[in-house]
Amino acid sequence: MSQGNESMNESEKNIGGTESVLLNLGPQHPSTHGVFRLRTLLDGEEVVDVEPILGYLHRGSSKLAEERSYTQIITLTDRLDYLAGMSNNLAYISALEKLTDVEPPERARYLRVIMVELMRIASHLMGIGFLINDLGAWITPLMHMFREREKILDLFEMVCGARITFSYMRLGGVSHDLPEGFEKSIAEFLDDFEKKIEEYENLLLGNEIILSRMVGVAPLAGERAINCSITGPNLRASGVDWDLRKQDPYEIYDQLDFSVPLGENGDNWDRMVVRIEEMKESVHILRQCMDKLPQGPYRADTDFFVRPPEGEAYGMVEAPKGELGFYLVSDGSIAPYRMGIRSPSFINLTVLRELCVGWKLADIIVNFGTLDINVGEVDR
Amino acid sequence: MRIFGLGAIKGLVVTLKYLFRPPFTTQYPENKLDISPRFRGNNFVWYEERCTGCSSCAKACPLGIIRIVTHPESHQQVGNDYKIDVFEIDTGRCMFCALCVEACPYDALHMGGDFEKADYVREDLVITTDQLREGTKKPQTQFRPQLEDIGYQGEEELDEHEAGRWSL
Amino acid sequence: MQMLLFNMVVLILVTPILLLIYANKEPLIQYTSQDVFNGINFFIGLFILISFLLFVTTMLTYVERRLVARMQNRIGPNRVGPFGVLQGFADLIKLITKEDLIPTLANRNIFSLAPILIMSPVLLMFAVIPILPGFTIADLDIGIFYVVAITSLGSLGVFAAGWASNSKYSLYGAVRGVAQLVSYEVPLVLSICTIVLLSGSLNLIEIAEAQEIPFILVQPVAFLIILFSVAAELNRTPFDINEADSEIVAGFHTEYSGTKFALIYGTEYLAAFGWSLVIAILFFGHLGPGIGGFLMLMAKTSIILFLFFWFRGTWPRVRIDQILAIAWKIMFPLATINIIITAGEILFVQSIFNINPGNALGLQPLAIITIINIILFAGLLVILSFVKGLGQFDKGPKRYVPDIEGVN
Amino acid sequence: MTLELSRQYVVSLLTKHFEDVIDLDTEKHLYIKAENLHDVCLIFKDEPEFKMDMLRYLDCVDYIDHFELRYALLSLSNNQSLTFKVRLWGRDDPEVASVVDVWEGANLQEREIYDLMGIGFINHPNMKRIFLWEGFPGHPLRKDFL
Repeated sequence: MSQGNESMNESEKNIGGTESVLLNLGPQHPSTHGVFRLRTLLDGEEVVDVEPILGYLHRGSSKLAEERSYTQIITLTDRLDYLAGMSNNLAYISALEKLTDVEPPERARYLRVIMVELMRIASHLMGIGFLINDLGAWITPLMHMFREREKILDLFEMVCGARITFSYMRLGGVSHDLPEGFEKSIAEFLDDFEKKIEEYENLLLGNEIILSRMVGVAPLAGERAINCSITGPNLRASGVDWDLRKQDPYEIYDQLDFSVPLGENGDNWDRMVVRIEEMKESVHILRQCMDKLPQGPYRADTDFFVRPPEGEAYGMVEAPKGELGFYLVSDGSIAPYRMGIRSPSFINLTVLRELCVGWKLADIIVNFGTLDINVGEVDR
Repeated sequence: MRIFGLGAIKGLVVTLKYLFRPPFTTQYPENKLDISPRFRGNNFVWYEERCTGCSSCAKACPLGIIRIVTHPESHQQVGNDYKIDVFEIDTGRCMFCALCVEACPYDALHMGGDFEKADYVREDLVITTDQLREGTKKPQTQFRPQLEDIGYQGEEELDEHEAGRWSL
Repeated sequence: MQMLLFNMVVLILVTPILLLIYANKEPLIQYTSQDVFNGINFFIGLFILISFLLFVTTMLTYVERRLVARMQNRIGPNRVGPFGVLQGFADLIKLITKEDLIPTLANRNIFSLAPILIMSPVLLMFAVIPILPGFTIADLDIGIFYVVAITSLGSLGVFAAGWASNSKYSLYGAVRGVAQLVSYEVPLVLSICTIVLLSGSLNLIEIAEAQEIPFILVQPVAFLIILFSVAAELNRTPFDINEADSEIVAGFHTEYSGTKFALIYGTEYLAAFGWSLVIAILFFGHLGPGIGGFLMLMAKTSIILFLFFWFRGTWPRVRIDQILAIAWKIMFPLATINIIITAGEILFVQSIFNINPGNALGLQPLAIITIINIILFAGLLVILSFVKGLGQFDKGPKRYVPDIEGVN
Repeated sequence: MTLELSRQYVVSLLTKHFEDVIDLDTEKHLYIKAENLHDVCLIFKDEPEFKMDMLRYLDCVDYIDHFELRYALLSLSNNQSLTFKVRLWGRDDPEVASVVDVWEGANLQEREIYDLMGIGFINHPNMKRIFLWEGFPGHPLRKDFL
């Protein structure tokens, strides 16, 4: 229940006759995925308490947004979850489009979905890669996943000229149409990537060491996950069938055929496998999008300095890490009155203590890895 | 039924295969990857002849790093009203979002394809007016679909007549 | 600089002195090549051996990085020298010229002593290994016993390093390391006993010469147990928990830098080389004569070393409780059963072929044992497949699906 | 599609349980009285018509003379969502009941609002700053913070 700190204050308390150890994992630690600190109370190898301490990467995006025009804020959103910039762009733009009632043309919707699904693959690759790295596999799986991500980033560079900070989405569309040769490149990538997924499965899924480290470790029940506002693959790993792409479709997801992979126990294994399955689904979605991609304009005619009417809007997408939402309050001026960010990584941390207590020190790292947080998004 | 140890050996086979494949990485200073024509790079291309000093780019910049000083004087450029005294871009703080290029109504400012600029002093990172005037004019096709239409790949130099949506 | 000199002097002095002490005790030692050990020749031989070992250590760091890099689609170090072969030496020079940091609250003396405590046993281990037949420094009759005994001293250094650093990460690494080393000594020694039973000798050369059939075929179970026990002893993947970089930063050598770190880091590879040599001698057949035999032995050693590098490039590590469970619940019983079965088999073939106890087994008896053992090994893999947590992983049905009405 | 529960529907259902909980009922938003917040949340969570099992998002806006807390709820079982607001008057230590015991997802979100907006949540298990350090002067997301 408590995110706990009563027990943390009693670090002197003797457990089982021996003194417990207060260990600071972070802020500079090889496997904290950024600058993130975990204050852990350990009884030998066993975890007694964990408290995440945040804020080392806090940049005040919400405050910065209050003095930037709506188009300029797009560049801020790139930097939230820097492994999934396109999804952040889309979440912000969907809120802005609700606020301004701008309808993007059909081709733009397809382009957005293509980019977001590519981004999902890239983000999941990083999530799994770093997870296995945390498990101790030096960096082999990570490097193999970096390689595929590199190809995705090349695709993004072709389209929008940047590899991490895309700033691709615009109000009422996207900033660029597809370049010449993109269809061929993405088809080649998808064909290759399907083989690579098989290879990843050979490398990872059968391995007895990974199985014994992950199966049954840190399970999270579905009810509990919902109560803690967990979203994204972590929620689906607990067996809860909830995906905004299905349940509250945005853009063109209602016209696409895809399934939502579910886990059973919500343990570390499920959280990893759900991500691998989601990558397969993303490949499926991408193929459909490339087949159906209509011709036409890619951008509605909008002002660069847009002034939305007074009001507020909450736009959300199913980002790779979970439900990413932007809450915009407009007072009719050039900049938003308030921009709130529902960041999935931040809210998913709610269960971190619960997942870790009672397991071993080595499991903290793995549980933390399977939650797949991004500190840029946690601290905002 | 799964045989004990088979899964781990499958993984070993995968890594063994890669032992005999060429590496994916390239050696950076010797070999460079091809960059896309839309790449948002450092070497900003600015055509003084096309620029009217309207400061759209400076307004669009989220960081306010473009400094423009003008005075009213007849000039050969489109607007024919202002002479540009200073046009500086502080790339030390630039995040290469290309909003300035998007905002430019006269196609005077373009992104460049360079990514290898490093300096010891922050002041050296400011691209001064003279550097912009005399620098190589290899614009990237970021937000310049007219350049893509003519099949331009960001490799050769373009003069001010070729780079814009209409020639002067 | 003082520390550096101190380290070097101790390193260079301690090893030969200890060896001389051992070598002068008459009943324990039998010289194979008397003239090597007479007077000044002894020191020349020692100098050549240690130079060779340091060279191998430095090269191994390079080789591992190159190999694993290729497994990872990378190129690896290729800047220093042709194909980067001098990378290890560049690293060594860099480490030696670095500032020698000692944490303020560390116990200075033990902190400085620990790297030597870690390195010396590994160097001493090479005294009995017949790298070149006729060039063995001390051809002990209890060679393999000596190797096991002297290398287990390394855990003392590990613990000293972890404790003296006065860092929680180091302490965790040290405690883990000692628990692991103590656990894996047992199956290691038991499995070596089966080899000793088969060959009828503790002398490494005699063990090698007894292999009419390479013992890897005769004793696949013992080979695997020794391979993984050695991996645990060397802190190599999948048992590298005491320097688990993603959990406890670098384990017991978190606080070390400069020369001391170079010693610890080098020891890791030196020990890997030494143990690979021992495994190659124990399992991979005869030692050949002369330079050809030396190259053959190095080739066999490289296979074992490559296995270690390969594991490191592929597998993640096991958790501490799982490591101890594997040692005590699986490897220990397996090794015990293996030793009993092997003893029974030896009695059996001795009675059939009329071999006197203590004599080496010939080709045919070994072949019979090989066939029996390989069948038993296959059976073992099947049995292990049904063990929960090893081959079987339960996934309980605990699905919660909310009743979603009106979706789509 | 997720069904956004209409304001009239929510009000009509709420009046079954409470007499006077509506603070303000404008065209767009439903405002709940701050003192009834916790009870209303329990109703939202447990009543089968609502069954809001997830606190989707909690945010706060500073309107100079008052703060508005916006609770976005989500029902995964019924696939419907609901948004209501709570107004807090005064700038010195505004306080409202915590909903952590209803939805634990509020835990970190309430801490964030406490940190950046300076709104105290009564009965929160761990009410301390989350991003900034203890002793940081002021609350950055307030409009008067410079």
